[in-house]
Amino acid sequence: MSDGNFQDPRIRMVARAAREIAPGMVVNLGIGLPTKVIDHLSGDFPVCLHTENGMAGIGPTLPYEKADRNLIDAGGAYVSPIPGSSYFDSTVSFALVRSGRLDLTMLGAFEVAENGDLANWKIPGKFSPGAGGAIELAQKARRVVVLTTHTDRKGNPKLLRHCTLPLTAKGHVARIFTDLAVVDVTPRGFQLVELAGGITAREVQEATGATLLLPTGNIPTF
Amino acid sequence: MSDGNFQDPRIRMVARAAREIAPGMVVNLGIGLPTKVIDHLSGDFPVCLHTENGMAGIGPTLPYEKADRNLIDAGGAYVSPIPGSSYFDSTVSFALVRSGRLDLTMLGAFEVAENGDLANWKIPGKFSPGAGGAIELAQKARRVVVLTTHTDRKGNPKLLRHCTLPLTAKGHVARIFTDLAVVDVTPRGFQLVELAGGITAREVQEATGATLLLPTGNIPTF
Amino acid sequence: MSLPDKTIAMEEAIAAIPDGATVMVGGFGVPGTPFTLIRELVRQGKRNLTLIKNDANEAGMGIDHLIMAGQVRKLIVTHLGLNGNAIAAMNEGRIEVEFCAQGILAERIRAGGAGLQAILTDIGLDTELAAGKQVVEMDGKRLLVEPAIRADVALIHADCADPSGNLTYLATARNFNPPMAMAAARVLVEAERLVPLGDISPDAVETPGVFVDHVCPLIQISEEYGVVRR
Amino acid sequence: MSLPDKTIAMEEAIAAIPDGATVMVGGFGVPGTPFTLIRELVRQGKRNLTLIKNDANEAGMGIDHLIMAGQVRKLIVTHLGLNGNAIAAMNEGRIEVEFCAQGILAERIRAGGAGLQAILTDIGLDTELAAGKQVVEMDGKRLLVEPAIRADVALIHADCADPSGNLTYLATARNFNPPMAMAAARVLVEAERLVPLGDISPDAVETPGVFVDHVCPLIQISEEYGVVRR
Repeated sequence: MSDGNFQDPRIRMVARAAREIAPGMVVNLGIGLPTKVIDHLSGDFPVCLHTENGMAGIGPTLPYEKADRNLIDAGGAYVSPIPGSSYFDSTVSFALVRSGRLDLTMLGAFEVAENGDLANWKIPGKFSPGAGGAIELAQKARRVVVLTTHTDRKGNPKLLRHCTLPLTAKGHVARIFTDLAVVDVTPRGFQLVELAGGITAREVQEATGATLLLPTGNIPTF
Repeated sequence: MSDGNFQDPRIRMVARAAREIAPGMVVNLGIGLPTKVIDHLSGDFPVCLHTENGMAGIGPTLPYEKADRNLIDAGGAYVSPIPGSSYFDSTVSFALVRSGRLDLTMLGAFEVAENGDLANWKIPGKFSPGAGGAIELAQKARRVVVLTTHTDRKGNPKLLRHCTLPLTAKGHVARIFTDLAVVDVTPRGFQLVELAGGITAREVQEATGATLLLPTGNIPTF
Repeated sequence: MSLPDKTIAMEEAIAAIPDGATVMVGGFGVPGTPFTLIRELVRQGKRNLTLIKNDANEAGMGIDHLIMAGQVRKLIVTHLGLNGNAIAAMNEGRIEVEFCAQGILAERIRAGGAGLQAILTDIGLDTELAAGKQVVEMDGKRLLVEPAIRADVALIHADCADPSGNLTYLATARNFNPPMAMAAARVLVEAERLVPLGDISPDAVETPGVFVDHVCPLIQISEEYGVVRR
Repeated sequence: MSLPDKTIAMEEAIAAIPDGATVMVGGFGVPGTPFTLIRELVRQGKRNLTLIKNDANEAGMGIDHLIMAGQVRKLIVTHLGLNGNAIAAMNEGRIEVEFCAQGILAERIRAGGAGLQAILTDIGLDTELAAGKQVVEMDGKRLLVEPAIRADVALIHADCADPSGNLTYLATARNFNPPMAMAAARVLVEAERLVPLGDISPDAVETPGVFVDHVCPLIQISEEYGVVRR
């Protein structure tokens, strides 16, 4: 994206994450930032969006005036059906997740470790509302990617050598999209894959709590 | 039944078994003799008949000319729906059985023991077609009754001290309807409850492979 | 062969629930929550309840009324992040909370309804949700034993019911209702519409009436069922 | 957001099944049996198959063709009493047969489709069906471990399909089809009717298309699907 440098960094990272969705995939977008990925998919993009409260084939989000009181996604947004949508109960919804029919899930994170561990549901003593469906999504989607700011509000890194918070799932994160970079989890640790426009590899390393492996040659930007 | 003595003994026992069904019950009638119980229920009798291939609320059996090719009972008879019938898959059908929603099942038997053991699915070396749904019906219906001739074709007793054939379920039979008698399974063994018209307690005892407890006073006939 | 009429007045249906009962409550967010049955449970002041539900609704809605009235001893849920009252009640020790992974809660309830004793799963291994749970080895793999759950009562919201208890649901209001409608000793349904026996096609039935004990037709749909403007 | 077209020629769908595959086959008696998919499997001569099915159909029908053609190595069924050919093949050691209680076979398949590893049940305890099975103690009770089953392929018969694989079934033709349609690496559906995307209401879908890989519309309904006059 040539004008990437001039966009809001968060919008840019969400737009980049949207390009991770290949045609024909079945995808679950986690509550929060990942849900915004939907705004970057064209109306006829061939994707089956799943929401764990019981729907496959999510269509556009609706304003309150047009909302169907019985039709929400797991985050509470009012959504719409598309031709071929189906509704099902919670057992079927997670059967789909656990049995490997979910090609991709995008989740938020408090912490991601260089071995793919994810913590995104509990901060002991401060925040423990329960994990909802996050544990099954993080453990069983065929591909788990994370969408998060590179550091927390205080500037502390969220990409770490080891997670310090209670885990959501162990070793399943494959890729991380942040406002600074795209980072892969590899057997040797974090691998820098792409840079946000205007950001240097050095800046990403400084904001990361583990060693970043750098690619040989040019680093693509987004 | 005043004219009981003059009826075919098999029809009489089936008619007697039919009176075991109380209004409002959910009932599964096993393949074979038990299925014939349906002929002795009035068209508007309040009962929900279940068949394990996926239906609750069975209506009358249909002749071939009127049959729906997609609607059979577990024995392969073409049946019909009634107002309020429902169809479901095999997991739901046995959920109903195992979770205690089946008030009564009537099953055939090769052997029944005085402790309530039932053998009705396998004669080693001669007949081993698999148990189908019999194990779950015999183990989980709230009340299990057996409908069988008192002796086999060679005149050997089918009501025994111990079963000799592989068990269908252990200790669940509560009552047995035969062409000679109604017999209860009690903690002290077989208890004679009713006699077929024209049959004496002594004749029933002679046809039974275990001691029969006799009631004090008159023995009702059917 | 004919099927029973299970319609009943809501007051009577709820009156049969004893204090201390374990109660499953359908719903995920607003859709599928049996708000009217919950209101009657509040009105009758049943106490010391254990509630099993996906979530704790939001402040001022659904089971929050029961929590705020002090009628709840324990909650078994998957998350309660949208209800600050519930979080406060948990943090202050006024209610006990047990968390369960969402799909595993659904499966444990389904297992209860299906007459199974437990499921074996790898979900939650290596997380603190596995703490204290029985582990079984199968084919060299460690698996968690997740016991079936049954309740004394299930409160179900359906779109449509017939008098024999056959039910249909709408859109994402289905969620936990069908498994819960199989997993309780007494299954109480509030239905937005009651139709004559035979009006629901046997193929269209989502919960067979065999599993249902009581059907309470809703006289009006309160604003709690409406679209939430956040 | 739009959904894929999964329609395919039956010849091509069956051609992808390798010799030695494990194949789930829907149906209970005639209703719900995918006779046409089975016929194509016979025609293509796939060998050494393990079939998972409620029953073995009757002589001259359905999977009996596969058994008689020597294409079946093993059968996992609940009973095969209506097929003398299958009983003879079993007694003569031409096929291996594994029997399972009917509802437990359904649950093991469903567990496979639900991504669970096993169920714990008391069904079959104290019978010879328990022989050789892993036993687990839970709350002082002995329970059998019944492992989940998955297959390489599931052959499904539906009444109606849309191109994305959403399915509906009719009457007792549903039986084992919905759980099997979730439990295989490749799910192949023959459908009596193919309708345009959007023609099946999202509430009426019985098997969501997400679980389905290929849809083969039936060009004709052969006499095998008809009423059997015994």
